Amino acid sequence: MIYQENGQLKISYRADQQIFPILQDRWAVLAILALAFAGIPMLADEYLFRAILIPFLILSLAAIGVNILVGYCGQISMGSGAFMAVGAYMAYNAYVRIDAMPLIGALLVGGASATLVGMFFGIPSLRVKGLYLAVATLAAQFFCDWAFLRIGWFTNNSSSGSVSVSNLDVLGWTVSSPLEKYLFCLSFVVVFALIAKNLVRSAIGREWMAIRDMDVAATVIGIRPMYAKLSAFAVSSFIVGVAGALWGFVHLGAWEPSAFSIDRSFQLLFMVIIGGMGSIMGSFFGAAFIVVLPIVLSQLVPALGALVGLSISTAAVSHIEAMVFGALIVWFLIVEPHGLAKLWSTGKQKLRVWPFPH
Amino acid sequence: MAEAPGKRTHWDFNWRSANGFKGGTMAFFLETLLGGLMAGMLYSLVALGFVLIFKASGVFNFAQGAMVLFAALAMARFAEWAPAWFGFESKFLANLIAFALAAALMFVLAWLIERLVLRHLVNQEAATLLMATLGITYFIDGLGQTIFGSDIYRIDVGMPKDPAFVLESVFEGGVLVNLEDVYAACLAALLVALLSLFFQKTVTGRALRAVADDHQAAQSIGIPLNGIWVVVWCVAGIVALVAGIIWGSKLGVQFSLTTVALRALPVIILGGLTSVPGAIIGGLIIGVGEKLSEVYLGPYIGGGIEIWFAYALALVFLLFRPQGLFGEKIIDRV
Amino acid sequence: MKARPLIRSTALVAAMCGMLAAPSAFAQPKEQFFPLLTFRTGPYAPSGTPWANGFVDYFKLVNERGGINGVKILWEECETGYATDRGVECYERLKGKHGGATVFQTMSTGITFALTEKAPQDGIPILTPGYGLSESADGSVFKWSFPIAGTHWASADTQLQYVAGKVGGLDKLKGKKITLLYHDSPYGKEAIPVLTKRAQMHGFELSMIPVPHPGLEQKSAWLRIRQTRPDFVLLWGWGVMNSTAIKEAQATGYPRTKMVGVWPSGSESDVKGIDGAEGYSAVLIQPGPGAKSKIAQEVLRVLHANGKGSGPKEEVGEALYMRGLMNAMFAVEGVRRAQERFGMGKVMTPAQARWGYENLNFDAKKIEAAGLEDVIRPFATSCTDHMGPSWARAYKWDGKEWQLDSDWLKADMSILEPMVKAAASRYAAEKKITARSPQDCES
Amino acid sequence: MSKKIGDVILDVQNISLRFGGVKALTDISFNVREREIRSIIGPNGAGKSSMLNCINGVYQPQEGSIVFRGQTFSQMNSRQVAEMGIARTFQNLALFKGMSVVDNIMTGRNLRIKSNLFMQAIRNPFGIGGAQREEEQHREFVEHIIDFLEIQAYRKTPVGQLSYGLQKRVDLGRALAMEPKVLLLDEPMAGMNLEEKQDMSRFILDVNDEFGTTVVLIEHDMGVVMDISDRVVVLDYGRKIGDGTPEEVRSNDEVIRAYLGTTN
Repeated sequence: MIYQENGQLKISYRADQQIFPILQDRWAVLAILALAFAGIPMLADEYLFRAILIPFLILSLAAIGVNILVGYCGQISMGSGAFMAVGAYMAYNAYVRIDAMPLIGALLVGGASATLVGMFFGIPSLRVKGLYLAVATLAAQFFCDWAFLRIGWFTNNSSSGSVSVSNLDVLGWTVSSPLEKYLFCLSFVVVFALIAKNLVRSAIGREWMAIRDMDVAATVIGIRPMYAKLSAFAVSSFIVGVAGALWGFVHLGAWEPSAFSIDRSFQLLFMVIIGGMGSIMGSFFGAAFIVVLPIVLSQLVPALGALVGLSISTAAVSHIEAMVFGALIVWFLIVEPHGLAKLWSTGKQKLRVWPFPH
Repeated sequence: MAEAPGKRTHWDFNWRSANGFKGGTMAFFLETLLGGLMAGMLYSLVALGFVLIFKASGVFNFAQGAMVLFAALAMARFAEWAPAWFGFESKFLANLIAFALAAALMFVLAWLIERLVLRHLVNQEAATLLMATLGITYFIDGLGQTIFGSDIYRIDVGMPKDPAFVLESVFEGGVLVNLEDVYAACLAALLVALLSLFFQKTVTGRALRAVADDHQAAQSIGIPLNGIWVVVWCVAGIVALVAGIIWGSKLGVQFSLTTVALRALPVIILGGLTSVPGAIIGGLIIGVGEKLSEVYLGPYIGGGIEIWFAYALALVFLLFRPQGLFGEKIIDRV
Repeated sequence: MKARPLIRSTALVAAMCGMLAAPSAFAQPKEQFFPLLTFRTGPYAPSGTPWANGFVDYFKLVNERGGINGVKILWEECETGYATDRGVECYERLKGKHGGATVFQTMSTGITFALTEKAPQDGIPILTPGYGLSESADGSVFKWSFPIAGTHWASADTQLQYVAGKVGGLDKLKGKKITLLYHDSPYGKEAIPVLTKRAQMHGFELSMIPVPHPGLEQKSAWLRIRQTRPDFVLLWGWGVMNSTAIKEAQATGYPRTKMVGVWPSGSESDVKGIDGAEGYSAVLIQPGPGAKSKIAQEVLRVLHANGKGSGPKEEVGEALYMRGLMNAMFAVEGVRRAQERFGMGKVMTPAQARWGYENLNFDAKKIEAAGLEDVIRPFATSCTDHMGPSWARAYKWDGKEWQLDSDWLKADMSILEPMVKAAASRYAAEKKITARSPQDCES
Repeated sequence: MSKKIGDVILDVQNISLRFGGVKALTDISFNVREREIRSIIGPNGAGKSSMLNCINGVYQPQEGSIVFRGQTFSQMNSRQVAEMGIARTFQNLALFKGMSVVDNIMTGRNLRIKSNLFMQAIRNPFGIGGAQREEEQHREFVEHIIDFLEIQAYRKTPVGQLSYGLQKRVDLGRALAMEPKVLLLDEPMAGMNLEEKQDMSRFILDVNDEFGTTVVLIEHDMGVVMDISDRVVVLDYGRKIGDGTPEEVRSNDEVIRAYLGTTN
C-alpha cells in the first residue's frame, strides 16, 4: 500500500502536468538525487568513479540524445558516434584556440557544432525512412572518422592526430579528482535530462512522436516533417555532442577518432533499445546495462572459472564475454522488446494496484 | 624468389617508362576500373546475403559480416585439421572436406538462429530486429574465435597470387590484371547465377519469392514461414562462406573480416534492400566508384576517402531515388 | 507475466556481483605487482598474443630464477581488445590491486595517450618501450613516461637509414621516390614528421598513403602505388594490415624486396604462410627475432619443458614474443635498479620504481647476468633522456624465417632530439607543465 | 433545418490525379458551402479518400485547382491547409499510437503553440518562459473536447489500448482541437456498431450545429449519409456521377446503376 496515488487529487492542470505526477515518484527522485550528489561521493572509491560511474553518466547523456532521435522521433541513427566526435573535437578546438574560453563554453560549442553537423546529416531523413536512413547515417560516421584523422586543423595539427586536454577549470574550480569529475558530469546529466524531459513532454516532443507514429497524419494536422525531424536531429546531436565533449575532456583526457568509432554508435543504439525507446529514464537503464555488463562479465567469468577450478585465459574470457553479451541482448529483446523502461513501468503498475492483482 | 623474373620485367619496364609513356594514363584508368569491378563483384556477393534475408524475413541482418568471418574461420581451420583427423595429405581433399563441414556448420547456425531468435521476434519493429542481429554478431564473433582461435589463418584454394598483363599490344607495358580478383569475381558471378536459377526454377525458390512478396498471403496458401526462413539463412550462410573463402584467400582470415559487411551496406542502399539485380549492379557501381574516387580524388584531399565516399555516393543517389536503384516506389496510403 | 524470469535472473546477476566484491586473488607480502594490459582478441590479436605471451613468460622466468633479489613477481592480465576505453577501465581496475601497480605498459598508442596524463596523477610510471609518445623521450617534461630503447620516431629514422643503405648512402636518396603506407591511426602517423624532415634533408620525394583501420582495404592504395611507382614502400602497418599489404603487393606485382617495415609490421604473423612475403624486410628496434638466443632457449628449457609456457612452443623467439619478453625485462630491471638505491629485496613503490627506470644503466655485465647478451646492446636512461640509445637491425624474410640483413643501426639523435624537444615543450606549454629542475631529478 | 448555409467555402475544380498509369481521379469538380454537411459517396476504389488527400495536400493532383475561401491553389500544402483551418480524420486509424489520448488531441493544438524550442526546454512550474502557462491553456481546451466526446475516463490511456470506436473518437477529437473551419471525415463510422454510429452522428451534427463547422464526409452507411447530409457527391471509378441533395442523388439513374451494378 506504499505506492499508491489514492487521495492525491489534482486540482489544477499544472499539478497534473508535472514531470512526476505521483507523490512517491517525486520523493524517489529526490532521494536518488540526494544519493547521487551526497551519498555516492561518500561511498564510492576511485575505481567506481573512473571506470564505472563517469562513463555511465556520460553515456547516459549520449543515450538520452540518441533516444530523442531514435526513440521519440523514430529516425534510426547509426552515426551517433560521429556526433560525439564532432562535439569532442570542436570543444577541443574552442578550448585550445580561443583564449580564456571557459570549460563549459567549450563544451557547449562542441554541442552546437554537433548540432550543425547533425542537422546536415539529418537532411536525408526528409527523403528516406527506416533502415535506409539508418544506413545513410553511417555516412556521417565514416565521414567524421575520416575528417578527424585527415584534416589537421581539427587536431590542432598534432603530429599523431591524437589530442589531449587538461587543466579543466570552471570558474576557479579545478575539475581534477575523480570525485570532482563525477560531480561535474552529474550536474551536466541532471540539467540535460531535465531539458530533454521538458522537451519530450511539450509541443515539440509531441511533434516528434507524431512523426514517429504516423507521419502522414502528422503532416495533415500541420506538423512540418522537416521541422520536426531536423529539430530532433539538432537537439539529439547537441546532447550527444556535449556528451562526446565530456567523454573526451573528462573521461579520456586524450583521445583519437577511434574513441568515437562505429562501435560507439552501436553501443548507444543498444542502450536506447535495451533501455527503452521513447523513455528518458530508459536511457539511464540502458547505459547502466551496457556499461556495467561487460565489466561484470569480464570479472565474473574468471571468478566462476576459478570456482570450478578452471583458469580461463583472458582471450577466452573476452570471447565468452562477447558471447554472453550477444546472447543476453537477443534474449532481452525477445523477453521485453520495449526495454527496461517498460519493465520498470510494468513493475510500478503492479505496485500501484498491489495487493489486488487486477 | 617470390616473383618470376618475367613478371619483374613488366614492373621494371613500367617503372622506367613511368614518366610519359603513351597511353599510360589510359592503361592505368583501365586498371583502376577493373580493380573496382572486381571489388564490386565481391560487394555484390555480400550485399546479396543482406537482400536475401531482408526479402524473406524483413530482417536487416547485421550479422552478415560475422557470418562471413565464422564461415571463413571454419573453412580455414577445418582445412588445417582435416588431414590430421582423417589421415591424408591431399590439399584438395582437405579443402573439400573443410567446405562441406563449414557449410554444414552454417546450416546448423541458420537453424539455430531461426529456432532461438527469429521465431521469437516475429512482428517486432525493424530496429529491434536489427539490434537482435547485432546481438547475434557479438555471439558469433565470440563463438567463432573461441572455437577456431583469433590468429590470422590462411585459406589456400589454389587461387593465383601473381598478376597478369593483358593488352600489351595496345598499351606499352600492358594492363595489369589481378588474376586472383578475376577468379574471385568469376566465382562470385557463378554463385549469383546459381542463386538466380535456384530462385527462378525450383519449388523452394518460388516459395521464397512468394514469401518475399507477401508474408501473409504466402502463409495462407500453406508455405511454412519458419521453414523458408531456415532455407534463406542457410543460403545466406553459403553466400557468407563463399565470400569468406574469397576474402580469406585474398587477405587471410582474421577478426577484421567482419568489417566487410560494412563495405556492402552502401551497396544495398544504392541497389534497394529488396532487389537482387540492385545488389549486383549496386555492388559494381560502388566498387568502381570508390576505387576511382580514391585513386583520382583521394590524393588531393588526403586519401582514405573510399569508405565514406561509397556512402556519400549512395546517399546522393538516395536523395533522387529514395527506394534505391530497383526498389519499388512507395505510395503512402491513408 | 514475461517480466518474472527477467527479475529472477537480475537477482542472480546481482548476487554474482556481490561475489565479485570478494577479492578474487589475494596479495601476499614481498610480491611486486605488474599489471598487464593485453589484447589477445579483436582485430590486432595476432600481434597482441605473442607479445603478451613473451611478457608473461619473462615474469615466470624471473620467478623461476628466484625473483628480483628475492621479491617474487605477481602479474594480472586485463584484456583491452586494443580499445582505448577498455584500456582505461583496465588501468583503473588494476592500479590499486595487490598492493598497487608498479608500472603500466599500455601496449597501445591510444591507451598511452589516455594514460600519459592520468598516470602521473596516480604516481605510476608508464613504460612504452618501442612505442608510445615520441616526445615523451624528454624526461624533463614527461616525468612518468619511459619510451625505453626507442620510439616510433626512432623506428622511422632507422628504417630510412636501412633504405639508404640499400641505395648506397643517405646522399644517394636524392630524387628517389619513397611511399609511406601507413595505418591511419596515431601510431601510423608517428612516422610522418621524421620522414618529412629526412625528405627535406636528402631530397627524396615522399608520398603518403593512409590505410583506414583495420587495414583490409588496400586495393586503391596499391593502385596508387602502381601509378606512382615508388622506389621503396615503407610499410607502417599493424595487425592484419601487414599481411594484406604484402598480398596486395604481390597481386600488384610490386617487388617485396623494395618493401620495408618496422617492428609493428615485422612479426612472423605478418609473413608466415604467405608465399609472396619472401624478400620483404623490416627494421626492428632491438630485440629482433631470436629463436636461437640464449633467453629463448632458457624459456624452452625452464618453462616449456615443464609445461609452464604461456603460448605454443613454436612462438618462443618470434619477433613480437621477444619484444614482449624484452618489455617485461625493462619493467623488471627498473625495479632491480631501484632496489639498489631503496633497499635490496624490498617491494618497490611505483615512485621508487620510477627512479629505477630513470636511472637504468644496463651495461654489458648486467646484460650478461640477464642472459641477453646475444639479443640487445647496452643502454642507459637519464633524467632528461627517458629513451636511451635506440638500436635497430633489419631482418629479411626468406620464406621460412627472418634473416639478419643489416648491422646495428642507431637512430640519429641529432635529428630526433630537436624534434623531441620542440614537441615536448609544446606539450609542456599546452599542459602548463614546468620542466623539471635538477633537484627533482634526484627524487 | 434551422441552420444557415452560407457561400461556397471550398471549390474543387477539374481535379485529375494519376499514379503512374493508374487514373485515381478524373476531372472532378464540386463545391462545399459554409456550414453544410457535404458527403462523398461511392463504391470501394471510387477515389473518395484520394479526393480528400488532394484537398489535404497528401497527394498532388496533376490537373485542376482547389479554391478555398477565395484563394486558388493548383496544389495544396499540408501545413498551409492545416493553417487555413481544414482538419481531417482518417479511414484507417492514423492515431499516434505511442501517445496517450490527451497527447494525441494536444497535437491538434500544436499549430497554435507560440513557445519556441528554448522556452519549452526550460518549461517550469514557476511561470518563467511561459511554456507551462501555454501548455495549461491548451490543456484546458483539450479537456473541453474530451468532455464533449465523453472520453474522460481514458485521457491518460495510450490510444493503442482503446477500442476501435473510442479510437475513432480520439481521431475526431484531434481534428476538433484544431478548431477547423472545414472538417474532412473519412469514414468516421466504418466498423462501428449501431450505438457507436449513433453517438458519432450526434457528435458530427453537434459540431456542425454548435461551432458552425463545415463537414465533408465520406461514409458507406447510406442511412447515415441520407440522414445527416445537406448535399451528396457520388464518385465511381474516379469520376463524378452524381451531385445534389440526398433525394436527388437517390433517384439518379447512374448512381443506382453504380451501386447495384445493373441497368434498371
